[in-house]
Amino acid sequence: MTPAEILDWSIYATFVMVMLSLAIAFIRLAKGPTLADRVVALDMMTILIIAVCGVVAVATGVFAMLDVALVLALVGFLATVALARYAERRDVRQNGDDA
Amino acid sequence: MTPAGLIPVIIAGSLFIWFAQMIPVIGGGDTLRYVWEWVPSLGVNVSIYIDGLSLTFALLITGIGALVMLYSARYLAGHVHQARFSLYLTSFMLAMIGLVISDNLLALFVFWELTTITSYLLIGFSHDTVKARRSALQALMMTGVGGLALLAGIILIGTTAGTFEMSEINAMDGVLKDSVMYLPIVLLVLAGAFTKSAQMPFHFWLPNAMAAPTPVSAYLHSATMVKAGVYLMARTHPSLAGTDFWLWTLTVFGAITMVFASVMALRQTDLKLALAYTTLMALGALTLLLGNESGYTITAAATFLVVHSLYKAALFLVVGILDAQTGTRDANSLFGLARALPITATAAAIAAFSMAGFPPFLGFIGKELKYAGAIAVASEPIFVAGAVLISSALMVTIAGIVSFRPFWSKSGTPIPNVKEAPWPMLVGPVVLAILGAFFGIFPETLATTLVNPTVAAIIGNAEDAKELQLWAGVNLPLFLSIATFVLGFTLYFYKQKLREILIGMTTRGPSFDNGWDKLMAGIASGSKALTRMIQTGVLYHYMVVTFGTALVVLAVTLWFRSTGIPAMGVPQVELWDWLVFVLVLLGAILTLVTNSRITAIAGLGVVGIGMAMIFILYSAPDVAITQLLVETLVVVLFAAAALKLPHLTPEPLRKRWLDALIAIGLGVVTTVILLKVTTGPIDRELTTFFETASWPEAFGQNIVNVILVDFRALDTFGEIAVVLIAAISIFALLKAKPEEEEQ
Amino acid sequence: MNLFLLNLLLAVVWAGFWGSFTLTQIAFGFVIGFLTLWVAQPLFGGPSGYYLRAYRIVRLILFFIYDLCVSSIRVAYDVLTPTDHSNPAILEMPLDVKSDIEILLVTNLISLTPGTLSLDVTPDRKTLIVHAMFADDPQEVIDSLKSGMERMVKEVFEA
Amino acid sequence: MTEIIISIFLLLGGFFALIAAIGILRLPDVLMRMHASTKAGVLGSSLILIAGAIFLQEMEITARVVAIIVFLMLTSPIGAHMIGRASVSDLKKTHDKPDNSA
Amino acid sequence: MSWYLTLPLVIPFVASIIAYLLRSSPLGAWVSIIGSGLGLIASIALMAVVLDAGVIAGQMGNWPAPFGITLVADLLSAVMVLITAITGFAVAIYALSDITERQAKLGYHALFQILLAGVTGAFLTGDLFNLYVWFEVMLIASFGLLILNGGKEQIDGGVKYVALNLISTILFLTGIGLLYGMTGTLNFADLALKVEEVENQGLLTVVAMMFMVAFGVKAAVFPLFFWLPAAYHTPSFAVSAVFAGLLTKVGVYALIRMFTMVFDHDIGFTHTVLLWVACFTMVIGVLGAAAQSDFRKILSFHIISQIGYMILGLALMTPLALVGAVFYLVHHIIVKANLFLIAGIAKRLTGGTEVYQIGGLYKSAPFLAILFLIPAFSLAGFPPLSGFWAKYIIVKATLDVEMWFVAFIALAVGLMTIYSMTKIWAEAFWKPHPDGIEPDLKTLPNKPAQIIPVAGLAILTIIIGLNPEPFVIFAERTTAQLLDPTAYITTVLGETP
Amino acid sequence: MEQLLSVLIGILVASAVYLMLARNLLRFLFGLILLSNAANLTIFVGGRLTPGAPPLVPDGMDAPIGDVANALPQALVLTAIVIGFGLFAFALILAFRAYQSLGTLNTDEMRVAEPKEN
Amino acid sequence: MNSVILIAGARLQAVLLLVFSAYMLLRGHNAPGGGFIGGLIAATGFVVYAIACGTADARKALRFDPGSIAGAGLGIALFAGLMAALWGDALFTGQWLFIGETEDDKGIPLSTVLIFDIGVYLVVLGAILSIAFSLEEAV
Ligand code: NA
Ligand code: NA
Repeated sequence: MTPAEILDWSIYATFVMVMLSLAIAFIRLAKGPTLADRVVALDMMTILIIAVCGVVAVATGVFAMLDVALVLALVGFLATVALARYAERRDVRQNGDDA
Repeated sequence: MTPAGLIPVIIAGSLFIWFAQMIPVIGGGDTLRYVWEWVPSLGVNVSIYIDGLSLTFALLITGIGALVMLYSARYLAGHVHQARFSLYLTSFMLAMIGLVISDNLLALFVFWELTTITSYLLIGFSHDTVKARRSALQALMMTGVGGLALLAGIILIGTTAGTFEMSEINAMDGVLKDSVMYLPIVLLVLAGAFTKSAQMPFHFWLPNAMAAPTPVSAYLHSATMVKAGVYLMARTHPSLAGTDFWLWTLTVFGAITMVFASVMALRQTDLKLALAYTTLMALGALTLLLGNESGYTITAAATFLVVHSLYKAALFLVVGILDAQTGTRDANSLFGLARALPITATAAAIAAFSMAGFPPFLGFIGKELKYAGAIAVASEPIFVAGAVLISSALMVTIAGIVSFRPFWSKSGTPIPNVKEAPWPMLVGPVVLAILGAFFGIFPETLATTLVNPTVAAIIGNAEDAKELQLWAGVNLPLFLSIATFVLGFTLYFYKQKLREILIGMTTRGPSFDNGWDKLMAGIASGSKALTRMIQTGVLYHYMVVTFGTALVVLAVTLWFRSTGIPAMGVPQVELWDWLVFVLVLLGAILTLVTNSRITAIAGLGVVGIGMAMIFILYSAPDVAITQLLVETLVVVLFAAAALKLPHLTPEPLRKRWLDALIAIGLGVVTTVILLKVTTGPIDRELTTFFETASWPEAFGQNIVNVILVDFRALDTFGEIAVVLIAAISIFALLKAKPEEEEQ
Repeated sequence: MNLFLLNLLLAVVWAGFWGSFTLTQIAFGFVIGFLTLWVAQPLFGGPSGYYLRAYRIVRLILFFIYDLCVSSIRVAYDVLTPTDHSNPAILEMPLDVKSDIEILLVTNLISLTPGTLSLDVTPDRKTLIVHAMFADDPQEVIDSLKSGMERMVKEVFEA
Repeated sequence: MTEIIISIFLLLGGFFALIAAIGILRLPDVLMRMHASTKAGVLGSSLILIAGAIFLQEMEITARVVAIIVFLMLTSPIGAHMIGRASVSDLKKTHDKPDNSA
Repeated sequence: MSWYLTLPLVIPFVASIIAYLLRSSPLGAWVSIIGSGLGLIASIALMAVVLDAGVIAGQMGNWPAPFGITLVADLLSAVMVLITAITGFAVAIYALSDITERQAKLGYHALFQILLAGVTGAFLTGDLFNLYVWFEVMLIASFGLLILNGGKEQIDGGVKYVALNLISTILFLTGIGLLYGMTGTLNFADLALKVEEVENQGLLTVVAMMFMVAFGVKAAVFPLFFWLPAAYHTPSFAVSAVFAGLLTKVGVYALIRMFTMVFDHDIGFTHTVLLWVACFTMVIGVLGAAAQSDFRKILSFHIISQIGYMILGLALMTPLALVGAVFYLVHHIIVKANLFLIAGIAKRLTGGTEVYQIGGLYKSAPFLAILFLIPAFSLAGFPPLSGFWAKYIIVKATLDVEMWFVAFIALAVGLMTIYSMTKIWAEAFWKPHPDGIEPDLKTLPNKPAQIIPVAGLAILTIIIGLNPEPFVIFAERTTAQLLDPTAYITTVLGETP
Repeated sequence: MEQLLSVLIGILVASAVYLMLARNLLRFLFGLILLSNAANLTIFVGGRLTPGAPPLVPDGMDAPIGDVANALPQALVLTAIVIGFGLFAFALILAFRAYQSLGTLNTDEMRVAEPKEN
Repeated sequence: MNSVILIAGARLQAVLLLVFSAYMLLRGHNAPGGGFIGGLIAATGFVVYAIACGTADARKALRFDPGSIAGAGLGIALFAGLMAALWGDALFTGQWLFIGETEDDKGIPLSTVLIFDIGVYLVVLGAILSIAFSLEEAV
């Protein structure tokens, strides 16, 4: 194998691994069981998308994809925070009088 | 007398004089025509056409109008709404004049409808009572039905003849009669005429219209408006009459109406109602006569038209006086008032003689002519003459009931302290009654001035007009006249018994008036039921129908208009395409099946991530970034709002096969359409322009951004407006709470 | 911080020499400038905390990267082997650092390094709640955290 | 030669990403799972991004990659902390109660 | 030339921004009135230019069509813009009396002006996607206006309104995606040419039907009208007046535009569907109205019914029928907006809109009675008011193509319209108020603000009714342009299409 | 890929419609998001797909080299996403207020504007 | 949210996001980014801050009412479009000024298009914050 072929193969393999990870994370997302589990899974998926951007950048040489990754790195956690906060507040509320 | 009362009198009087000075010209056989263009592109003109027919009507309208208005000026003096009354009555009169002098059928229709509206307002004048409101609506709807039919008829006439000018159409020999549209035209025109002129079975609104003040009854619902239908039949006579269809339709409807109305008149104890039915009878008679083309019948029609207007208006006004002076119109409570009301009684007697057809009054001549006309009816003279005989005999009876009994009968005690009406109310009946007597003695005056020109207008030839004469010699009409009186007097003496029999019969049989109520109730409940079925108030139903419509429409169109399976080459699908596909699919399924809000939101997040990946893979970084940012914000908003929202209840065990069917159907349809669309080529002209112009002309390397802020900046501007308004609206939504919610 | 600004200025001047204000040139200029300043130390009044701090930052980064790798391998091992070696526990670690930025750094670094995960800081900012994967001896875990990450962060921010 | 280095970084990154994913699937509770996602997940993504930086070999790209990694390391633990707080309060009550099927 | 097209669009935007920034001050209402006044002037100027030139086009951003966005006004666009401005001006004045301080603070005037801008934009744009954008501007502004009172009724009506309109919006968007996928262009004029090159004409019909459904919801045709009666009776009267006058007409306009200019390849199918739709819309709408007893609900269902007439004009696709549709559009906007405004006055005087529970307006408020009778009888198609000519032309067009049954329906629906209008009249005006109230116009707060717009619109009805000739000629010219869009296309794309 | 995405869009539409018909406003909102995504994707696919070549003009060039992705649908989708966000946000808050005000998210029970008649 | 870690992180994050948003806005014409994306990112920054420190603090940090920012943004965007009138061009015709233009370098571009994009940025920022803040306050 030439180095270029190795690279092609690696890109492919990495992509498959990352996508597989996404699928596995999705299983956790679907299974739960707690809200926190789902949030962790979603957070994980966000990070994995950043990885996808990296792979695509290597595969295509288009570095515009890194801009996507940058944005995601900055704001991805906002969803996590919002959902986590929801989980926390929801517990407070559930102890309250209205469900 | 207030200005509100006097001004209409002056208007009507002036117009009468203006029309009267045309008598020599028109009587001489000329016609007048003035044309002003109104809506030339639709062929609508304001064209005035005055011939004998128009002039006769115009004189009746303005002459009787002036007298009735004088009468009402006193009758309604002091009424809070006298001004409105005068306004409506004057408007009506002007509309009615417009109707009879318009040559353009569409202009005629405009005035036709205006008389309907003013009549509606006048019947409902005593709007505080349910009865007045109901009667007004009934009249409006019944004449409205006819009006719409007439409109269709007029349109067909216009299309067939190429013009709406009736004088031109009448001059075109047989243009309507020979066309394939003849039958629909006649049907539609007669629908208009019969409803307006209250022919059986469209008659029932007219007695109810008596809810209007008596001057209105005298004027609109006896002398003028109801004769608009007659006018229409006379006006279109040259173009439409002369066929068996015309003959038989008019004869049968007219005869039935005539007999039915005169019998019903006998049944009434309310004098006004009795008169109303006699009006119906007269309208039937006029219709019957207009079915023919012979000189006798048309002369009879023209004469009877005038006769009836004179005596009937007089009698209505008399009843109004009785009502005003005694407080009742009940035939059973009015006796022997001749001493207290000498002038009224005299006028009533003269008018009644005319109505009953005694010589030497005009009514006699009218009746003789009717018989002559009836005998002249070519095919079934006996049937027609019989009908005329029965109804004329009943007129004798009714005349006795209305004018003899209240004044001269000694079978009961007169109501005390009754005073003669003031002079403005007396002028009308007196003048009208005297005119009836005058024309009876000098029939030639009437013949030359009005009747002959009218006949000429209707059958095109004044030579065919028959002479009006009190003594036409011993002939069949004379014998029939004598038979009429004998029968009439007999019936008068058995009136009470007859009335009881009639009441017994009519209460058992079906009543048109009750039918009306049932119809109205049916419309109300039917439309309610239908609306409740369609506009259920349940969003689910609305959405099922909306989505279902989209599905059916698209599927049917696909099936009938774009058959065939899209020609797909070997799809070029990479592994990551499948992975993205599966990811989005899983996200969608998760959202679909979960009962947990957050899981659903997470599922949507996965779909969003998958979408972003599609955009990343297929070279849309800007879109991918936007998608991710928006997705994040959606999650944030959802997470915040969900705190105050209830849990998702697990899907109830309700069978949702219909929803599933619609959903899957729409999915399949969308896929098929999209597959078909993408197999075709795409025109990249626009994109090529953007690619080549982006940097050299718009100084930007990011073509998407250049499109957004330069090539299609207006879109973007609208879009940020949407975002801003969304913010304003949401702010309002959150802050605008009514007091009850703010606690 | 004055030296830092001076260093930046040198980087810009460097880029100006080359006539190209690209990121590469500025970064290169910054390194050259740092070296120049370090060499020319005496000119600016003897040794300065600037260089020490730079050294400590680099040390912290290296230490952190090493730790991240180790911890990830540890996780990998844990995940891939069927047996469960862990003995998780929630621990309370007293905090010495005060400022926001220091607390943030400490908690983040602790989260990214082996076996520990910052869960919360008490509202009085004095205690850090840590989830430890292998807490056979809780005190040992806390001590190692304090002497490792926290100390290094503190040193970076010392004057 | 660069190709080989890039490949190594890529494959390592992919490996750690996979580890993180398996971790959040296999580890017994939510706190343990977070260990996997914060550490291995961040490392995996970072390695792949570094591969991208080496591949594209531009200062601008490298700077961006560094920025992404720093941001990731800044935000990821904060997210973990938030989830941790929530789950601790969750754990204090009932373990493994379905989140809101109540 | 392009600024004639731009100003009617820009002015309401400027007014909206200023009104929004001044939302806490009482000046907002006056900004709205002045803005609407200026907008009216601009619209009149546009109309004057278009009357002279036939079609004018402006390339936004100076990018030539079909690459940039073209604003274009043919006679149809110009008259719709003008009538929008007239209605907007009337309602802006009316708002002085109808809009509370709180509603103003929440941004009523800004929302209202943006609504006008959206409607105007929809009429002026020559670009399909841009039409979508203006639809959205209009839609979201209408959302805001609808719920501005925040009561239970508004929220409930709002839910249904929003849900169904969003479905339409997404259908529209999907349709754009598909049509773009087939033709590669978005400019109406360019589309008109490019659709002829599409190989799969059958598929084009399918996409056309997608647009028909999407616009059908907007136009509130059968069986897609549910959102309208669910919501139109809930907001402030000024709001429901402008909704009633304008919103559905944008849907009708879009149908006319697309189904004369772009989708005229399969008239036998598409326009037959429209014909059925028209008949059912007329009938169901009028029966729905017969079932109602609330002033505004009756009027709401009548909107549907009257939309049926307009669709009928489009479905027949003959010159005269289109003249009728255009005439109907203009007439109906004026009349329906007016009736809703009157409903507001009636409510203020009698305390309700449920006609069986109010009354007495005829006796003590005769001026209002006249003001009601004019638009009501115009709506019912009585001559010599504008509605008569509209109805006449449509019926004549139907009879001309010998569709007897359709003509019968059109006439029968006219009769039922009379029925509903007289129901309002008999109950709210003639009948004495059940609670003995004697409503008096003198007690009306801020009376001129309510009477002037109502009277103004009534006068318009009468003017059109008494002097329909110029309007008919105008509609004929408009129709000629619709049936032969050559002038439109060459003006937009330049001399060599 | 166009074919695969066409199928995917169909699936999204089907899921969305099913959710929107669920008589629950929250599920309606979920469906709405899915349906918006489907519509956006339709535009994107309608403009055809080009992998690995964003519509950017490289430095020093006047136009992109070779075939790049179709920029116009991207701009349209971007606009549609933002508009969709505005509409969705309104719908979400409306649902929120509907629950506050009417006490239910079940659309069958929302009968204030059009009350049941007996 | 009484989390010390989040508050500390959020401040930093908010600043980073704001700077980043300005960067995305300014380079948008030539690389992925632009007014929308910039505005969305900036809004995210303030939302993070609001979640951590509460909306009252976030409003204070923003200084202006978000609704008014959005309104002004729409005004600026419209103004940018209307400026074309000064040159007699149609609405939204871009007007460019290149500072320091040379033969092969266009220099620093100033344009109405950029002003337009700034308007877009402000509208997106203001509108999203208005929505997020008022929702936060309502819950
Ligand atoms: Na994390
Ligand atoms: Na065409």
